[in-house]
Amino acid sequence: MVAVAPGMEVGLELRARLADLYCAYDDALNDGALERWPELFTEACVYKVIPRENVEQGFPVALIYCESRDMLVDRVVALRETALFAPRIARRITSGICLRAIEPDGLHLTASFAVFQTMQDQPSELFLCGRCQDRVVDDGGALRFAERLCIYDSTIIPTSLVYPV
Amino acid sequence: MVAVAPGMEVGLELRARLADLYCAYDDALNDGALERWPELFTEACVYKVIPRENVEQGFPVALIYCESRDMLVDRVVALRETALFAPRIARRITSGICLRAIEPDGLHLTASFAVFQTMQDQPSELFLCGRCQDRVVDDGGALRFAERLCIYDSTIIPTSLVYPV
Amino acid sequence: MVAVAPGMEVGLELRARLADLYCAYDDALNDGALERWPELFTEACVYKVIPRENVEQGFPVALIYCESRDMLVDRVVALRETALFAPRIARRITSGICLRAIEPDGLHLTASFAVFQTMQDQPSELFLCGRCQDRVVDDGGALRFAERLCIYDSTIIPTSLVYPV
Amino acid sequence: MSAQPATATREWPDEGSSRVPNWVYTDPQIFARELDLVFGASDWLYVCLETEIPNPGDFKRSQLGNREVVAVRGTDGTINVLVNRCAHRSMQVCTASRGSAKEFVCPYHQWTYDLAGNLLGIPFRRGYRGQGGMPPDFRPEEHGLQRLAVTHRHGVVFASFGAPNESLESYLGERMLGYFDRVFDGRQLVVLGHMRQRIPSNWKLMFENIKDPYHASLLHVFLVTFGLFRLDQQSAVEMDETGRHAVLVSRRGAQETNEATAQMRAFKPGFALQDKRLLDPVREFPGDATVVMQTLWPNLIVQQQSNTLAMRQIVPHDARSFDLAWTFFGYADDTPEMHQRRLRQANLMGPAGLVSLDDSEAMLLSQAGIDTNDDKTCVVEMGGRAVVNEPHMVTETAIRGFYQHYRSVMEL
Amino acid sequence: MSAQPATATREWPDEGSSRVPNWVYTDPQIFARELDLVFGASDWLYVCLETEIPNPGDFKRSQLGNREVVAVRGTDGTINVLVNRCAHRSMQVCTASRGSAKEFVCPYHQWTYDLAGNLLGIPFRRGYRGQGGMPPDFRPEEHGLQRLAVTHRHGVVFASFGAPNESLESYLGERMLGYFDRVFDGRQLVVLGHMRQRIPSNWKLMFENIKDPYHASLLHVFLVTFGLFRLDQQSAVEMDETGRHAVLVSRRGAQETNEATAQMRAFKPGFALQDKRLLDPVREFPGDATVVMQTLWPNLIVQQQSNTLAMRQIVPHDARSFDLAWTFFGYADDTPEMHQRRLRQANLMGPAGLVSLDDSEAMLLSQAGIDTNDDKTCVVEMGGRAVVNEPHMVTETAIRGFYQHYRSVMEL
Amino acid sequence: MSAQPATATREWPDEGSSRVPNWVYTDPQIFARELDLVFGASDWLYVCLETEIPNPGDFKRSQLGNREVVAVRGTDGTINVLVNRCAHRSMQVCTASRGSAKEFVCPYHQWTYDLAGNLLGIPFRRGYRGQGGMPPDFRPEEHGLQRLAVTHRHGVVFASFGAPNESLESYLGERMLGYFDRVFDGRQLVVLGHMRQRIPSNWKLMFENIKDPYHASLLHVFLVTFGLFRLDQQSAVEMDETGRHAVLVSRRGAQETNEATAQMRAFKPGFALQDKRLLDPVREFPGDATVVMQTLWPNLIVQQQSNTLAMRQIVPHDARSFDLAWTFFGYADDTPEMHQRRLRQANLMGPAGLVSLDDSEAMLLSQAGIDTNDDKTCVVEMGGRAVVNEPHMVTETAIRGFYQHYRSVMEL
Ligand code: FES
Ligand code: FES
Ligand code: FES
Ligand SMILES: [Fe+3]
Ligand SMILES: [Fe+3]
Ligand SMILES: [Fe+3]
Repeated sequence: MVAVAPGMEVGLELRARLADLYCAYDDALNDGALERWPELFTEACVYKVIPRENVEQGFPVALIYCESRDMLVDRVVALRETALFAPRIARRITSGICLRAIEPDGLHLTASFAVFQTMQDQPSELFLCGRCQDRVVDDGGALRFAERLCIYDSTIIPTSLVYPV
Repeated sequence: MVAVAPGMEVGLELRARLADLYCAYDDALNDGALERWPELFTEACVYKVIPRENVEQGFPVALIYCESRDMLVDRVVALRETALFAPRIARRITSGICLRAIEPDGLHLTASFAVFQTMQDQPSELFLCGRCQDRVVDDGGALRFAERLCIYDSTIIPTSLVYPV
Repeated sequence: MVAVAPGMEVGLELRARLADLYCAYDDALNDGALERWPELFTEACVYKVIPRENVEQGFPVALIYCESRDMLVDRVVALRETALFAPRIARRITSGICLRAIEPDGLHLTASFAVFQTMQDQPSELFLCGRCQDRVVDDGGALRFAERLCIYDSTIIPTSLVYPV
Repeated sequence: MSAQPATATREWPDEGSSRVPNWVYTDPQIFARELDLVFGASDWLYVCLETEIPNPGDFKRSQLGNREVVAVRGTDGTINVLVNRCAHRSMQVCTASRGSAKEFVCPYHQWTYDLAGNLLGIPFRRGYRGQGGMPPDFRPEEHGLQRLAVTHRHGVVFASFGAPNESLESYLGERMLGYFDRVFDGRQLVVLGHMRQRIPSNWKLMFENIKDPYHASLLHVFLVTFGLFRLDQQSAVEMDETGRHAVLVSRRGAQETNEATAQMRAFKPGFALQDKRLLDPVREFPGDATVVMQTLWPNLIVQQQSNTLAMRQIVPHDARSFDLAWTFFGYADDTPEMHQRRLRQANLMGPAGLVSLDDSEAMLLSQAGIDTNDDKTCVVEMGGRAVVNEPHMVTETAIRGFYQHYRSVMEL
Repeated sequence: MSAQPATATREWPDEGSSRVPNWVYTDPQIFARELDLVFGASDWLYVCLETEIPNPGDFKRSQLGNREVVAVRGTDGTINVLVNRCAHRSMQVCTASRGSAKEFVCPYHQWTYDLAGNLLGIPFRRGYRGQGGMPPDFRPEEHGLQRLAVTHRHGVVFASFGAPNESLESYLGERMLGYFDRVFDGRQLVVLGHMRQRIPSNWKLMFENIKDPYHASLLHVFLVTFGLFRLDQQSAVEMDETGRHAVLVSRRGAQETNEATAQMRAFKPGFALQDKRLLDPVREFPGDATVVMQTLWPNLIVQQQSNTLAMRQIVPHDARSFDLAWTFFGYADDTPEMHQRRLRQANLMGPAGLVSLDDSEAMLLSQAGIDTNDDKTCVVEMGGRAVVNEPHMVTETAIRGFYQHYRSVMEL
Repeated sequence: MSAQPATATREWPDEGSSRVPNWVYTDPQIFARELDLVFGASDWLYVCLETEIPNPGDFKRSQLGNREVVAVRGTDGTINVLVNRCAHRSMQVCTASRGSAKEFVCPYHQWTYDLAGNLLGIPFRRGYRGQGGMPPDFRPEEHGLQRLAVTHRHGVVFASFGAPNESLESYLGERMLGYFDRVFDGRQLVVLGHMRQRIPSNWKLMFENIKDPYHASLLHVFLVTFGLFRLDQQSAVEMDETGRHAVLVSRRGAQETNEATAQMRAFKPGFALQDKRLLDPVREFPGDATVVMQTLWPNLIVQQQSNTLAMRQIVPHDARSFDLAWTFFGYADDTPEMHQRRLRQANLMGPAGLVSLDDSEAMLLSQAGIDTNDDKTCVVEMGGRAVVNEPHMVTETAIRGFYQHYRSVMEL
C-alpha cells in the first residue's frame, strides 16, 4: 500500500496506480529486464544514485547521473555491450512508499529500498539500502518517474555497482 | 498493496483479497504455525522450492517438491516428528506482489521474498531471497495457491533448508 | 497494503489509514526524525523492545520499556543530549501488516520488521528483525499506537540498540 | 597492526600494571592462552542462577570461556555442570538453550547420559544378533560427559574446569564475600529476563569499564545529570587480596552544581524528565550505598544500580569480540511496586540502556582505537601506580589490580 | 580452543585410527596440508558428469579441493580440465559457471587459450608499430592454462593435479569398481538438477557421516520409520584395500517392530504418510540392495538411495566449512514414471531432504561440539578397532579405514 | 592454498621484477609487514585536500594504511594530522567523519587535546578534595595524540609516520612533480563529492591496474569504442627514478577502425550513444594529453580522465581487501558548463563507472584466480623485462618499476 503523509487526502485509485509503478520498477530490475527500466521514466527525467554523505554535505557527484531517458538507455546498452563484470543477481525490495506532497511539478514520494545481491555460488547478501526521493508525473496517461534519487545509506559500495538500483 | 502489471484493470477488492492471502502465508511461517501453512493451498496444489539455476537450465529437481496439499501436510508432520535440526527462527518478508495475468486456470502473480534466519544466540542473518511464481484460484470462496514456485536466487543454501519458504 | 486476517471484513479506507500510520512510523525512524516518533503514540501508550526469548518464557524485562508518551520523549531527549554512541544510520522496513482483531480496546495488528544498520564507512548490515504486536486506537481523529511491542527474533543485539525500532 | 611476534616474545612494559600494552586486546595467541589459563583453569566461573533450573531435570545452557556447558539439576536436586559434547564423536548433546530432561540423548547415535553426565546406554553396544557392537573392554564409565566442579551460594551457581583448591568463599575472600552477600542474602531470587549483546571489543575492556569509577562521572551524562553516580559522593574502590575481584561503591547525590561538576562536562543542570517514574529509586539494602558494582574474576559482574539487579556474564569469542549476557533479577518477596520499579529502571541498563549503552559504545570505540595501534600502550595512572583500596572514585586502582593478577596468571 | 601448537607437534592418539583427535577438524595448518596432500596430489578427483558438457566447446566450472577448474569438451570430443587462472596475471579466465565456448579469452588483456588450455594469442605480442610487445624469447607453449590429468568411466569425469600412477580402475580397486559400475553401467545419464549447501563443518565429517551405517538407524527417524534403511536388514560395509573408498549396502525392510526397533528410539510405528506417492520405490538395479552409498576418496559420494541417484561433491572451504554440491541424475531410458519418482524421492535428499537434513544438521552440531573442545578425541570403536569389511551395520569400520588412509597420506 | 611458509622463507622468483609471486597478494604476514614498511614508514601518504578543511578547527578523518587519522586545521591555519587514539586508554577521540572542533575531547574520560594534539586537560588530574588524581610526575607533554609530519602542495595534503628525510618535491622527483603540478596548478580546488568502494582484492592490484596501459585498450570496451583511450594514440609511461611513482599519458583518438583495432576485441565500431552529452570532453590542460593517470607511492592515484578529476585513495584492510576512496574535484573557476561536464563524466568513474567498474571487477576476478593458486606466479613481461620509461602503451614497465621498489622496501 502506498501511504500518504499526515493531513493529505488521496484517493485509493491513485494509491493503487502508484503501487503499480513502484512494483513495475522493482520488477524490471529483479527480472534482469533492464530494457524495461528506462520506460518507467519520462524523457527528460533525472536519475541519480548517490551516497547519503554527498547529499548531506551538498556535494553533487553521483555514482550514476542521468539527465534523460536516453542516458538511461545508454547505460543499459553500455552494461549489456561493453562492461566486464562477474555474474550476479540483484533483488530489490521497496518498503514505506509515502506520497508526501502533490505539487504542480508532480507527485513527491519517498520510499525505502534494499537490494540483496547474489554472486555466483555465494550466499545472498545485503548489498545496499537507502531511500528513494521521487517525483512522479502523469506522462500521457501513464505514471512515470520524472525524478528518482536513490540515496544509499552507506558510504561503501561492495566491489561495484553494476546494475542500477 | 498488490500491484498489477501495466495494462490490466483490477478492482481494489481483489487486490485486497490477494494481499490477505500473501500476508497469511508469511504469517503462518513467521509464527512457526506450520500447521496453518498447507491450508493456504488447494488440494491438488504444486509447491516447489528450487534454485534459479535449475529453472534457468530447465532442470526439474527441486529441494521441496510437493504435488498435493497432503504432501505439504506430510512434510510438516515429518519436520515436527522426525527431523533433527538445530533450533532456528525464520522471518519471511514479501515485496513487490504483482498480478501479471488473469487466466482461465487462475490468477498469475509474482513476488519477491526474503527470509531472515536466526540461529540460537546468533545475530539474525539473511538466509535466502528470490522470487515466487504463483497461481492463485478461488477455492470455494477462499483464495488459495494452486501453484507456488519459490525460486531462490543463490545456488547455495546455508547449512539446511528446514522450514518451507 | 494492510492485510486482514481470514474471516474479517474491513473497509479499504481503514486499511489505507493504517498503512499511513505504519509508514509514518518507519519514516520517522528512517529520517532520523526521532522527535516525530512519540507523536505516533497515545499519551498513555506502552512501548517495549523485547527479545522473543523473554516473551516466550514470560519474562517481563524489556530493553526499552516505556509506559507513556512522555517516557518516549524522555528517551529521545536522553539520546540526543546525553548518550555517547558511534554514528550510525538505521533503516527500518515493515512487511506483512495484518489486522487480526477489532476489539473494544482498539485494533490489534501484527507486522514483521527488519532494521538495517550502517556504521560509518562500513557496508550496511541487517541489524535486527522481528515482529510488532500492536494495538492502534483512534485518538481524536488520528490513528495512534496505544501499544507497540517490538519482539525481536535474536537473543543478540549487535553492540548496542541506540535508536528505537 | 605490526607483524605479530610470537607470544613468547611479548614483553610487558617496564612500568608494570599501570601500563597495558595494546596487544593484550588483539593478539590471537594471547586470546588462546586466556581460554586455557583464565577461563579453563581452576577458577570459579559464574554459570547461572539456581532459580533458573528449579526442578530436577531442569537445564540451561551457559558459556564458560568459549565452552558450551549445560547446567542441570539432578534427580537428587544437586546441580551438575556438564560440557555439551558427546563422548562418542563430539556432537553437542543438548540443542535446546533451556528445558527439562530426564536424560541427555545425543541425537547422532543416541548415546544416553544421565543428568550427572554418566554414560547410561549405547544403542547396539552388544551388537545385533552377534554382529558388531562396542569392544568388550569398552568402559562406559570412562566416556561420560565432562563434568565440572560445581559450587553455589545463596542461589548463584559457579563451576570450574579444574579442581579448585579453595571454596568459593575463600576464592572470593572475606571482603568480596560481604558485598556478594549484600545482594545475595539468601532470599529467593526471581529472574525478570535476559538481554544479550555482542560487543566488538576484547572482553577485558568490559572489566576495565566496570572497575573504572573515573569514567562514570565523565562519560555517563544521564547518570551524572540525575545524580545517580557522582564522583563527589562518598565512595570506595575495594579489591580482594589478589586484585582479581573488585567492587565499586557509590552513593546517590543531588542534581546540583559544585566544584566537581565544574570538571564534569557531562553535567547538564537544566535537564529534566517528563515522566519522573523512570527515576524513582528506593533504598532497599542496608547501608547508604546506592550503587555497588562487583567484578568477579573471570567472567562475572554483579550489578546493583539503584533497584536494577543483574548478573552480567562475559562470554569471550575471540580477541576482538565478546558477548555480554545479562540476567535481570529481583526477589520473590518484591512488592508489585518494586517489581515495576526494577522493570522501569532496566531502561538504564542493557544494550539499550540510557547509561550502559555509553559503555558498550565506549568499548567499540576503544577497540577501534586499539586495533590499528597495537604497538601503543594504555596509561593507567589515575590515583597513582599502586594497587590499593581507595575511599574515593578518582582512581584506576582496580584496573591495575586486575592486570596485576592477569599478568601472574598469564605469565606476562 | 587451546593455543594451537605447530602442526609438526601434533600427535595422533596412541589408540590409532579408532580415535580421531578433534584438531583434525579445526587446525588451519592441517587444512592447508590437506589441500596439498589430499586434494592436490595424484588422486583422482570427481569433476562432473560427461553429459553436462555433451558437445565440443561445452564447459562447466567445478571446484577440486579449493581450486577452480573448468571442464571443457575439446573440439575432438575429449574432455579437458583446466585450472581457471590466466597464465599472464592470474585472473579467472572463465567467469560463467557453464556455457559453450570456442576458446577462452581472459577479460583483462585478452590472452586467448584454446579448449585444451594452450595459449593461442596475445594481443600486441609483437608490439604496435615496432614498439613494445612481449620479449622475443617468450614461449607461449610455456604459458598455457594448467591442464590436469583426466580420465572418465561410463560418463563420470575425474581429474588429478598430479601424474597418477594408476588408472581410475586400479585406483578404485576391483570391489569398488563393481559397485561403481552398478550405477554407472554405461547407460546414458541425464542430469535432473543441482542443489548446493554450505555446511559449517569440516569436510571430513561428511565422509564420516556416509561411512557410518550405525547412525542411519538411529538418527534418521523418517528413514527408519518407513523401513527405508534398517540396521536389522542384511547389509554390508566394504572398503578397498587402502580403506580410502567404501560402500554401505543395505536393503529395505518393513515398517515393523522387533528386537532391533526396541533399541531404536527413532522408530515411530504409528506414523503414516497422507500422500503415499512420496515413498513409492521401485527396484531398478540387479540384486536386492536398495541403498548403496559409495564414498570415493577424496571428494565424492555416489548416492543410490532407492530411486534417487546423485553425485555429492565435497568442496572444502576451510577447516570449518565446506560446500556439498549435489548433481541429481537419472538415465536417458527412464520411463516417465521413473523420472517422476526420482523427482519425488528427491524430497528425501539435498539441503531440505527429509532424511539428509538430519545429516547436515548433525554436522553443524558436531562441529559446534568440536570447535570448543579441540583438545578432546572422538571414539570410533563401534564394531571393534580393526579396519575390516563387515556384513552388517553395527560398525564404524569404514571411518577407521578412512583415517587409516588419511594418516598415511598426511603423515600423522 | 598451500601451507604457508614463514615470511622469512619466501623467495622472489629468480626472474626478478618481471615476475610477481602470488603470495604477495595473499600472505597475512606479508600484509603485516607492508603496514609497517610501506604505509608506516617515512613515505609521504596522501591525506586529503586542503579545501576539505578550509577553516581553523575544520577536520576530516582519513585512513593512512590501516591507521585512522584526523586531519585538522589548527587555529593558526596550519594543518595537523593526528592519530585518532587517545593517549589514555586508546579510545578513538574523534567519532565524526568530519566537522569542526575547537579541541578534541575523548568521550571516555574527557582528556582534552588541542588541535595540534597536545594534551590540554585531564579532569580531576589533581584529584578531588585531596584524593586521587594523576601522579605528580605525570607529564602531559608526553601524552599528546601522535602527530604526523605534514606537508602540502597546491592544495593537496600529505603526511608521514616517520621523519621523512626529503621534501614532497624531492620525494616525487622532478618529472612526477611536473605532472602533479599540471592538475594542481595552484588554482583553488572544489570538492564535488565522494565515492567509496570495498574491493575484495589485494591493494597492489589497484596500482598494477592503473600502471598498466596495456589493459586499457583491451578491457575497456566503452573507453575504446569512443576513442577515449587507444593504444594507437601517442602516449607514454613514465616513472620517477625509483619506479615507485608513475604516470600514464594518453591522447584521445577517433572512433575508427585500423590495424590496432584489429587486435582489440573491445572495439565496437557501431556503438553510438543516444544522449551525446555523456561524452563531451573539452581540452582544459596545456598540451594534448587527454588522460593522465598518476600513481603515487604508496596510497594515491591522481586521475585526470578527460574532464573528471579525482583523488583515489587506497586504504588497505587485509591481504585480500582494500577500500578505494574517491574524491572528485574541480576548480573554483570552473564555468557552470565545465562543472556540469565533470558531473556527467563521473558516470565513467567510481564504483558504477562505465569504465572503472571493469577495473574493480577485474580486481575481484584476479584475486579469485590468485587466492587458490598462491603457488603460481604472474608474468609481467609486456614491453620487455626492464624498468624504463616508454613512449607507448604496449608495456608493463611501470608495474615492474613498482615491484622493483616494493622489493627493496620489503626486502624481498
Ligand atoms: S556423537 Fe553422540 S552418539 Fe555418536
Ligand atoms: S591477466 Fe589474463 S590476459 Fe592479463
Ligand atoms: S580513554 Fe580517552 S580519556 Fe580515557
Ligand atoms: Fe560505565
Ligand atoms: Fe545420514
Ligand atoms: Fe582500467
